[in-house]
Amino acid sequence: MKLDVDALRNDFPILQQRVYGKPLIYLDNAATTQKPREVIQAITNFYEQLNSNVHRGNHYLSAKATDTMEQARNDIASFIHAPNPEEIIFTHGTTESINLVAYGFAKSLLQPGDEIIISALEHHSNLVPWQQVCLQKGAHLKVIPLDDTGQIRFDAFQNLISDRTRLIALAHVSNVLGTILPIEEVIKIAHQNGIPVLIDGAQAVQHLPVDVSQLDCDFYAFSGHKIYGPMGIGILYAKSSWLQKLPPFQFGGEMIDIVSFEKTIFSDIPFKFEAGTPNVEGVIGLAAALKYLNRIGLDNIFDYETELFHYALNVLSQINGVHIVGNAQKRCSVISFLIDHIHPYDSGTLLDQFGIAVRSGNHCAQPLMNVLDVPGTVRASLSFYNTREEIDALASAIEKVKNFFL
Amino acid sequence: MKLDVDALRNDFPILQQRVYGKPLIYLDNAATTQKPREVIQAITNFYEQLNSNVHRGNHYLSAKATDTMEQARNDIASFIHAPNPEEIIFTHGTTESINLVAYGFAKSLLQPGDEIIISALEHHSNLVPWQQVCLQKGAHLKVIPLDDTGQIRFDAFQNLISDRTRLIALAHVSNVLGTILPIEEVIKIAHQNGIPVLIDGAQAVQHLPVDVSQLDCDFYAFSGHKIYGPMGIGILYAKSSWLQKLPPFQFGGEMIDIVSFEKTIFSDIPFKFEAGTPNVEGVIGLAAALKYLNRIGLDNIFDYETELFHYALNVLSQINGVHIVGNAQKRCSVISFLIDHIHPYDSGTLLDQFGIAVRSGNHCAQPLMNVLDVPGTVRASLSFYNTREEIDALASAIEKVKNFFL
Amino acid sequence: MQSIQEKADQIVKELNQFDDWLDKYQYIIDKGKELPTAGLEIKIDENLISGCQSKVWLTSEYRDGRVYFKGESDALITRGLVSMVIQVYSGCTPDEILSFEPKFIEQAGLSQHLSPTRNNGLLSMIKQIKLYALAWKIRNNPSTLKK
Amino acid sequence: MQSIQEKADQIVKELNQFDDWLDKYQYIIDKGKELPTAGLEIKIDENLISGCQSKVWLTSEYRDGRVYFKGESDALITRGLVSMVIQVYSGCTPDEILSFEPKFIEQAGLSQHLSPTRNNGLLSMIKQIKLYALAWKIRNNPSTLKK
Ligand SMILES: Cc1ncc(COP(=O)(O)O)c(C=O)c1O
Ligand SMILES: Cc1ncc(COP(=O)(O)O)c(C=O)c1O
Repeated sequence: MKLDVDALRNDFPILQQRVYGKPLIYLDNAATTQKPREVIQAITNFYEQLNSNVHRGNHYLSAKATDTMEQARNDIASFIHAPNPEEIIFTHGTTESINLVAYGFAKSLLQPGDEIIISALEHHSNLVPWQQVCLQKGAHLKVIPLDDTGQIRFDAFQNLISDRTRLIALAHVSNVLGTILPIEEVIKIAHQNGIPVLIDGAQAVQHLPVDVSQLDCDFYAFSGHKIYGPMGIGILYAKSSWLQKLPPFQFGGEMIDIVSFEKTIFSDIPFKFEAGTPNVEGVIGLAAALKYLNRIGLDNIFDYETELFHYALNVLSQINGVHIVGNAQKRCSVISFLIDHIHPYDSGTLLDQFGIAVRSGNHCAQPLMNVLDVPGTVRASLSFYNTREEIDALASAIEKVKNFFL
Repeated sequence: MKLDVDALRNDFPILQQRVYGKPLIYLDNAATTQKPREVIQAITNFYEQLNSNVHRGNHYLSAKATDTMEQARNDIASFIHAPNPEEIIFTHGTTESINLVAYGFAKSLLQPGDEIIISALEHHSNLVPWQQVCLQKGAHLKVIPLDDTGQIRFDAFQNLISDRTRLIALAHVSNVLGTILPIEEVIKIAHQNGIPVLIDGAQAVQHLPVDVSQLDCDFYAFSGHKIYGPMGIGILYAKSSWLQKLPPFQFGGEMIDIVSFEKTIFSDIPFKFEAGTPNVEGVIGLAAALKYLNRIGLDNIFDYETELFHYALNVLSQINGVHIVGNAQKRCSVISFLIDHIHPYDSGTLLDQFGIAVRSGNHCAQPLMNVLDVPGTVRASLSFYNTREEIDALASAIEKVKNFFL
Repeated sequence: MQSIQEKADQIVKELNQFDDWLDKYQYIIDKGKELPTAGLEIKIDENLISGCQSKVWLTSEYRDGRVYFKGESDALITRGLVSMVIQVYSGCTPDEILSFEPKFIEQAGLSQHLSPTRNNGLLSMIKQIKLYALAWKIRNNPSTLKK
Repeated sequence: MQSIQEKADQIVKELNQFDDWLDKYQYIIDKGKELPTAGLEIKIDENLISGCQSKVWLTSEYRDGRVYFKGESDALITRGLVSMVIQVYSGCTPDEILSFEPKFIEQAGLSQHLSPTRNNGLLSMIKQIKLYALAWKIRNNPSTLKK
């Protein structure tokens, strides 16, 4: 283990908090991650020294804010190995990134009878946008079923492909089961059939090294707040050929080249997709988060988290009456479980009283709950700042919860 | 004058900055406003003590973050006198607020041949969304012309109304000319004809007391970053009857009640319009900004800014060769001007060298530039933290700029 | 018979005897266990209350000027809340229900700890109970609608 | 005749003689005044460069293996930049233009002070100049396309 986790925890002021007089054990990282001091400081610095609107100004602060934001775009591109910074679009979050693509497809690329493929484990944000554009355009949503482990069935996926398939939209990592989907293989097969692939990386970028060039995916979406950055900022990576092809999503300032009352000529990419004043603070905060992660080392994070994940799996599955939901061979960071005879809401509520923040519910994946035939799950989701001691504390709290309901 | 401006300036760390070794004179407030320490501190506090995803969690931090965010929704509603907090929708900014309404109208309320009325002085964000939905639906965009002073021609407006008019979308205050539009009268006439009205308040809420109940407007949009709050947060106020009627804009987490692979039942308002993780930080930062303004007193701000505005008008119009663009009777906060024989870009670039941040260009209102037949303007836009001394400094810098081009 | 206020005060008193949150929860869970099983027939979508993280079903009956409630939940803590709410409201007249301010939730210290805004089963339950009361009131005295 | 590098160095030298930014601007503005008026015929949309806050028009001619540029702008500072860019690039061969790295912009201290990313007239001008050079090169030697 190369990480000095005790030292790293000191970088996160909130981890020093106590809740109900007990030390906070934060295991809800899939919902949102905590922010290191450097990110908070980057925001403060921005507002104390640099704050200005970007792009349109020719004064000092505006030029400086613009340069800083565009440098951040470069840094974000590098982080996921995007070939060009202009392929990085700033959005509100994963949800908006996906809506942007879905609206673009609906406007100009989808015909009645066309098909879009998703999987049975998608988050609502990578499901409802496609469902709604399908409903609107008379297209069909096809769903890749799961095998018993919680992995997508590759044979079924291949059978779903048809000459009407216009797009495949898949999570990289499931926010409920932790399953890592075989997206490399999916992308290969998709491209052999001339079909573009969108990857919902909301649960992946913060845990796995992601290289969009090597993956060769057409779209990759993620949220700043889930990768230790601020809220209100998300990324859409898209191949520039796609960005050229897609119509703009929202309309307004910043994305316009020439406009009269009759018509508008839109700017080049990436600006064509960035209507209105961008969240400059969010962009800069996200770049600060990525810099922080790079300094720790993505490989170190991956190694540590992998070990902790297996430790947690092991500890939890040894507790009498605890059942882990999903056991795909390739998994990371997220563990869903159920305690015999105890509703996940009850477990979550009581674990909270022990200072343990886990999430209970359907995790914005209601259709998956139906597939799994559970009323919800309790979900513990890990970060590199979590420790074995915290996992042990979770385990002993689970024991106490069990006694409660005896 | 009731404001102790020197004291207030100390609340804004960035105003202590020097650029090119000269004290910063920030007169680009219409582009974005600077942030008081309390706003920056509210952001820091959020990330150090409260950060969590909202609504879906049943643990302590999540409950607390949710309560704080919903309290902020109440505060924002009070600030503009919205009857119900559920009529406050969190968006990315004014641009997204307007796009949300435009997409909703395009989806379900606009037919070929229908008409939308805007004015000739609109910002691209309140022009291009309507233009594009009109193009898409075969509807027509009607433009209220301006009189010589830069005010909309009310007679022409009344003539534009027809039984095909579906919406009127107008700025409250022009971001180029400072004109305060007679929106009370517009709304009255519109409602007599059964037509809803959207007000783009991006340049109004930070300067004028706004009471949406009294105005009786159907929609009111503004941006957090222009009212001393953070970037990446905007507000759409809409009457709840409209929010019930409009279809959701984006799709994803948070806005869903029940979802299967086949269909989705959306949440109640306001959540139906808030897909994805909201910018909790932005919401809380905005509420902190409004609290700060309330403490100073909106009336005090209004009085001070009005006086400073007239002082500035007076000083600038006395400079030989300087021409104020627009002279509507009702105006505030924004002054556009031109210097004889000097291109606005040249003026702006040199004023910057004197430490004065003004904006030059078309201010995202290209069609207005064509109407005015100017290549752009230089714009000085005021805040309550600006002073007469700063106006004097601007005036003497303008004299120096003039000498440069002799 | 106890008034609605007395019943609410009773709940507040019982919950406030505990200093420790775990005891409070134990009490709520015991309340949940006490609640008579309402039977499968009430667990239909029509009776489902939305806005709760666990499922809550609520039905009402009207007898001799009073409204009687039955409820169910798939989670035990929620079932305890259902039980308490029923204990307070069941057997009251529509007017009593409609005019009663549910301050007991706050007084019993339940609001902070059990109500992240949108998972707030409790408030949804009370809203539903008032809707039922209103419905019965109108049904038995349609003229109230016209007031 | 000066090489493209020498011409660029000349600009850098001249601009760097000024300590004071105001003098630098005075120099740029004088350059703008020096630029021969290109005439109305070049001010057409076809020659317009986008991405500048002020308008910039640029055209090129090809004579005896060399490219000659003419330019205009409605703003004087921008006109000065046009003038300098033309001074450096005009009269060079397409290959010289295409292979030349425009480091002089940074060396002359112009990049920080004149280039908020998107109003950056200078970079757009140089991009356009390279496009012209490439177009002439291809026109005169179509086989280069196939390399
Ligand atoms: C009148 C007006 N409307 C709309 C906008 C757009 O606001 P934002 O860029 O914050 O979305 C602005 C500011 O740029 C404005 O001045
Ligand atoms: C897999 C997945 N996709 C999409 C999202 C939506 O992200 P956001 O709410 O930041 O838009 C999430 C997180 O909630 C997620 O886990």
